[in-house]
Amino acid sequence: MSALSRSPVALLGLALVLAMGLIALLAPVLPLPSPTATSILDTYLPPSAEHWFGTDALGRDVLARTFWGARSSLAIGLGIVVIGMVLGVSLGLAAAEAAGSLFEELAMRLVDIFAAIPVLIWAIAVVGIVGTGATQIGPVSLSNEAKLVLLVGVLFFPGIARITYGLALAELKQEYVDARRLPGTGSAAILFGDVLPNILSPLLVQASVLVGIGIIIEASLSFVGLGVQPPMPSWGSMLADSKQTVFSGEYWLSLFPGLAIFLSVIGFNLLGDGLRDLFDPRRRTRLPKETA
Amino acid sequence: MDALLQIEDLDVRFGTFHAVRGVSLHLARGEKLAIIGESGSGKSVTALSVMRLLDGAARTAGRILLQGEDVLSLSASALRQMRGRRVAMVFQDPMTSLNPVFPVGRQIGDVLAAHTDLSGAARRGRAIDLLAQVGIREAERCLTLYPHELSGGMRQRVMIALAIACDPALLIADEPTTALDVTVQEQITRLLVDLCRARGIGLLFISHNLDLVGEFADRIAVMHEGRIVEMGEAAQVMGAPRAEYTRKLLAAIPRIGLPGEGRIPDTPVVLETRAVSRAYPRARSAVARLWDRRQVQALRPSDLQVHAGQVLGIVGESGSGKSTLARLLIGLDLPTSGTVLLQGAPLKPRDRAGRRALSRRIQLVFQGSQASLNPRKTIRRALSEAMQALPRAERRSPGALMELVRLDPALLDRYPHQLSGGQRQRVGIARALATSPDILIADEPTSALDVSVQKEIIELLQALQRDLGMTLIVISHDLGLIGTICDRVLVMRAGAIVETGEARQVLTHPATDYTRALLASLPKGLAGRARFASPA
Amino acid sequence: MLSRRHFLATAASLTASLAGGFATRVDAQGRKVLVATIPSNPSTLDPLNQSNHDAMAVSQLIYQNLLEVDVDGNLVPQLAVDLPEISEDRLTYTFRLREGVRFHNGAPFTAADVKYSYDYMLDPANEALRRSYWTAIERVEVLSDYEVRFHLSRPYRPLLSSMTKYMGIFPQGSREAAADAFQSAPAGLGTGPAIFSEAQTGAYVELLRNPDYWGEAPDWDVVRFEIAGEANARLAALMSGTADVVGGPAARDFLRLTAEGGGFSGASKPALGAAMMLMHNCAKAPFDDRNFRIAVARAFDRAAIAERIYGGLLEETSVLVPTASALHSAEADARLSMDLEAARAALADSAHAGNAAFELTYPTDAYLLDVRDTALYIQAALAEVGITVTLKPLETGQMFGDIFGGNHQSVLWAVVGTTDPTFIMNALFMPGQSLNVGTGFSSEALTAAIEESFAARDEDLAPILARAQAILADEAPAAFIGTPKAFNLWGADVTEMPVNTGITLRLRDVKLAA
Amino acid sequence: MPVLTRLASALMVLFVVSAMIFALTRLGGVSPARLVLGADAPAESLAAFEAEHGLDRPIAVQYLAWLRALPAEGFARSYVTGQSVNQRLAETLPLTLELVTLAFVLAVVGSVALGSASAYGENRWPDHAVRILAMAALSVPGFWLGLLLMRLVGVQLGWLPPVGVIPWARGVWPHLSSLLLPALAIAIYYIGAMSRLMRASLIDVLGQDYTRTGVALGLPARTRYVYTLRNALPPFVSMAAMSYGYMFGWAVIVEMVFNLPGLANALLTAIFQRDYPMIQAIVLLITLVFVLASTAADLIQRALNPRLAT
Repeated sequence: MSALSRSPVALLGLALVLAMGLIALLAPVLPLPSPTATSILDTYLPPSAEHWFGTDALGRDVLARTFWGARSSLAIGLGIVVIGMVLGVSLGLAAAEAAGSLFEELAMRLVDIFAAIPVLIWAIAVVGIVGTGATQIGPVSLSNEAKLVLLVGVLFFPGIARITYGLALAELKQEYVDARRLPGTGSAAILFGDVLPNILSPLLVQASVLVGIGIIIEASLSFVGLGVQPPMPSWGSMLADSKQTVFSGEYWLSLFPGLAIFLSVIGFNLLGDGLRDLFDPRRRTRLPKETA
Repeated sequence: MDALLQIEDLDVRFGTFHAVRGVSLHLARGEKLAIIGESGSGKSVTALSVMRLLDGAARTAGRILLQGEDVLSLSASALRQMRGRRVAMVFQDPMTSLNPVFPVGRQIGDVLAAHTDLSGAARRGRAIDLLAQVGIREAERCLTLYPHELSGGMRQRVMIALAIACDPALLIADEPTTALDVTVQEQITRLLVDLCRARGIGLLFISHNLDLVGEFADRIAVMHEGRIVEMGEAAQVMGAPRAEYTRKLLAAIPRIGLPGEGRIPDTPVVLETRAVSRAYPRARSAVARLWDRRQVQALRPSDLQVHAGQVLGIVGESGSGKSTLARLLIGLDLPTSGTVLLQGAPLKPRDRAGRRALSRRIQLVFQGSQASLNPRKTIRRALSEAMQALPRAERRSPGALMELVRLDPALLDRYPHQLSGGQRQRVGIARALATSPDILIADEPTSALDVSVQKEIIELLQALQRDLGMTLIVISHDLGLIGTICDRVLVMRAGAIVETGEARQVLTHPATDYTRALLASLPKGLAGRARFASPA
Repeated sequence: MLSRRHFLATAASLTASLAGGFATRVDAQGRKVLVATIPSNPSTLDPLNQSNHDAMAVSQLIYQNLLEVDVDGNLVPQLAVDLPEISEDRLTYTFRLREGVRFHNGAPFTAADVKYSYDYMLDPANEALRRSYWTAIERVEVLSDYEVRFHLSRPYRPLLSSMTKYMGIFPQGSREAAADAFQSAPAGLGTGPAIFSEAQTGAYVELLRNPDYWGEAPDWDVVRFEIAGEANARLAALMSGTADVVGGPAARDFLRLTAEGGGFSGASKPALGAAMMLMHNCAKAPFDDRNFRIAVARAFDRAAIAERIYGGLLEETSVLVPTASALHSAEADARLSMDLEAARAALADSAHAGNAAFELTYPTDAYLLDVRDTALYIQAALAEVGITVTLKPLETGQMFGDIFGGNHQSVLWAVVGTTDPTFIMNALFMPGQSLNVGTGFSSEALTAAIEESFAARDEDLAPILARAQAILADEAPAAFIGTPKAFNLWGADVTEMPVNTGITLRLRDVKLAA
Repeated sequence: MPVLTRLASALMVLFVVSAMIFALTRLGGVSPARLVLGADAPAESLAAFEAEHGLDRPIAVQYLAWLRALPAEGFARSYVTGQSVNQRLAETLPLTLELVTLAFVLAVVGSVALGSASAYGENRWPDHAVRILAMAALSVPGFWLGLLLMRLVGVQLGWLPPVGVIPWARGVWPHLSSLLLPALAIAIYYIGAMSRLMRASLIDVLGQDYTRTGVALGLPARTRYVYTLRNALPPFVSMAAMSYGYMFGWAVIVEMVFNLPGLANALLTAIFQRDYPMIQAIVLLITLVFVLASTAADLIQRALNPRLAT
């Protein structure tokens, strides 16, 4: 954390991310009106002291919906990346450790296959086919949001697996890994105890950027009605709601959720950028360059 | 004075780091000046400032006169005219210095196009000439090759061809042979010296190797911490050094002594290999191996014996299979055929118990670069992890291990990057000693270290071997090092053992041409000057 | 060098002149083009199978019927010369047909074509979507080339009003000759003012003026229906001048643009025979429970929907018959007015008190009206009384699939019928009628009332319908919300556009600026 | 050989994707027979329909039959509209290809220009400006920007047609201009992402030893730019090609917003119509484009990198 203070970019990113996270966490505690309660007589009120962000077509408080929307939007963005990281890191590490084996080959071909599936199209198609309602898989009932997280998370894993694999492969060639193997330390202990901590920084950079993409994917799917389902607000579905005001001037309906997406995605991107600058050793030892 | 290059009071700072402090030197037309120094001494920065190749972050003061013109005040276009035309440079790593995506011919052609009016065909002809001059036999074919298709020595020859393409008056060579094998190192040095002599080019040669420059340099400047501590005729600097630092450097050079006047006692064999070989499949992926069954023979069937309590040196150039052999001996890798016997019993490194038992018998000391210690773990942690193979009762305190390698136990809670190279290597040795092994294998234990530190590490290893009565196997490309400390020597080439015997015997009366060539190409300091007296 | 200001000015005028080139008023061949954007793609252009009034706007320019409804809602002749002669027992209807009318393929229009078309539609094998509305017809008799008589098996008052929209006369033998053409490329098959030219699914349908049209020639040479599912896209097309007429504009946009002026005009008119409702599937839980239906019907505020969401372009009613109609029963209506207490009580009495939840389907593309906001409002309103609503937006065609398959629980949509006051009631609640599978509801009393109405004269209708409305209030088989008005919105190039009470765009009579 | 293995794995991808999508369409939701026959179709006719289309057979058998028919007959008929899926694809694919290609061109040209300006002005104002722009471009949802552009440029300023597509027949510029706003809405993210990559890649190459060699040899600036760009290109090419595939995904939303009757819009319609054969065909087609793009990227990479070429 102290390293972060050296990068104003990362700090700004972190501040934005934390602010958004705080909003998401505190939404239920803050003295906000219910995000789903309609007040049909108070539709399309512009921002005022009573409704800071105005109200929407059904008289719902846009501030409350933006804050509550942070919960679904961020949770989905983070959820996607968590799934992708867990799968990608495990497979990437295992494949690197098994370099040269049939397992490595199979694992990396699997990665190739999943990497060749266009995320958004696939997500749209699958949600479209299985429907936006809850899907029953055996004893588990998956909400549409959970389906989305699983689906997009699975499609995020190949990228993470490839990065992990490449980094781990290089790391496993380091002498200290051999030194660990000498006293008979097991593969898992080496992979998770030595290799992973050393390659975590670039992975975190990647994860941070992916969260941003995840948020945009959520927004896109919700925008076409295949994401977060009403009445639960999400930034994407709020933008979808605001479509009907594009030409009529109730700017607050699209401004606030749009800004929320923008700020949180830029937050994660800045955080990723800042972390990259901090972690990238090439940034520290600069090669001589032309002065002219 | 007919000064080609005159540096006056050069001062270079990078932020708070004062890299070069008031360096003054001059170089006459056709003269060969060598700058010697360890890493961080400021020698490369000095060289780069002559070409004004330093990063924008560098703040430079002083004067650099090239043929009377102040380089530091040249305009951008004048600077471009100067570079490559009047002064050129050969860099350390020929692999990274050549543009990887264009064939050699195009790269030479572009340099010629930049500084001459030659037509395309004329440029091509000149490029073939140049390649022939730097000793490339199939010059015409070489034009179409990419850098990665050339060997290290060939690449450096191409780099030299690029540098001399437009007949510069001054050639700066920044550690031009450091990345090369000894035998190639000699050829490249000779090529540079001969070319400069033949064309009257002034040569500024940057190196860390005193013995190497002692063979050909007219004058030598010794740099230390940004200053020139001594400068003079080669014979004087090498023969009668005035500066304390120069003396220290000279003393640190490992020279083949004639170890052990008496006979080496016959002790029992503790470790041996029987027809051990190692081959790797050419195809990397498991699927490709289904049809591509070709193999790369990293180690041909080899027999070797290691005698208890003795020091065995394994010497060879890169790709000779010496590291493969080391990994087989310690069980990090399994042989394709043959067996490794530890006191007559085959090595069982696969299961955890076998691995643990083995680690109490044999240990490995790594190169000692940054990578030999996990950067995220403290020294204490690294040492205690190494003792995992031991029952709890037998584990030693990390502090005791530190004292064994003469390190301050206060360093235990530091991270590897907070240690110097020499300290890190001591930690590496301590880690290997943690399980009190009978046999210690040191794989290139000094190659990542500065000359002055190398000596300390070698002495430490020698002392430990003697005091603890260990068997020591030292693997190195450096014949000097092997010759200094080993009882027996094993010479490897292209995956095979070509010669083996008592050190004195092998180093004084080599039985094979290869060993002879290796010995011959060792830089010999002033003693080698005769070789460079006239063109080969 | 250009100054910045100069550059910007040049760029602006350049792009503006280029943008002028986008306007569609007159095309390269000098033809007057009328562009209308409609919300959904006609899934078929077959006049017998029109499930969607957007498609009807297209097919009614191609095909014609014996009768039509004028802009004021009166029955007037179309391919007939005058209104039919009806026998005393109201079982035979005799039409005199217009002479000199030709189909687009050049064949003359005669009574044989009328008989052919009706016979084809009545044959169950041909699976005409609305065959059930016509089952009263026993046979069609050709009296002469220009005289045709319909024989009915029972008195059926809605017959004539149905003839205005759910049928189309096509030439004898055309079904056998060009079975597929009716679906997507009906060239040469109608008698109407426009001839099918070309179409691309999901993109557009283009029709050309029929040069041999028997009636008053339309003011345009080409009519292009651009399909735009997004209300925004339709509006943007209108506002940028690429479209002249917008079908199904959002109520707010309609009100705003007509109020602001700015070259846009529009008009609205009470629609006859239309209803917006939650159409429950009473054959399935939870709507098999009357109390549950009552709870739903009383849990939301119809006036709020009518005023706040539709800005008055919807007239509230909870009993199907429009408030404005003389046949409206205010007493029945009051029994389903919003009352949260009553709704909670009804819910508590229902079998689904513990887990009150259902799936509400609604069309994603604005079909007649954009119902999305209403759906969201109802979701929130029902949540107040403890009923969880899951929204299920579907494309209109798909929504019909659900309805006709009986797969839905409840559908929020607007249904449009004919000018006959019992038409929708019949379609929804009469066993065997097209939408009955969608409501899954019928009662002997209601069936009796409807059948009685078929035989009744107009002046005797009021007490019968009062009875029917009482049943609707009592059983609440559908939660009626209101009667939508017909409203059209058009741009400056349109000088005259009559609003059709039947809700479809009536482009035949549109007049364009010179 | 690498080319062959690459193509083999591309085929593998298509096989797996088609199998997955096939399974999904068959496992979930309503029977296609019900969707087609709808209304009050009796059980016998449902069964007859299923028998006719082979829907009563095991999924694997259906899949193989579908696969076998693919090369000869292409895709089947849509259950919903009864229209030939082939014909529908032929109608809609060209527009989407145009749109995505236009977006791609915008993204490549924009990002090479911006990335180069940024890298060569590292840590000076052009760099800061480009980095801020690129970061903003990465963070704004394209469809939202599309709506704003539609309102501002299309309706308020009237510079470009806000919605719909103007056919080629009415001129090249009117046609392209009608695709410009949606293309920009798609491209904006990639202009951000690719210019960042271009910058990073150029800066990396600028820091390499061989770049210093070029300077040390006094090569002119233009030659050095060629050297640098050529070395910086491989990662950029790879990202650009992948982006081409990804852009089809964003096209779904952008085509909807701008009312373009393209392939992506057809997918959305097909989804809301549960038109399984259509969904299947479109997803497969887009995956095909995606796989082709990444295969092309791989091959170009090989061509660009002499170390991989041999």
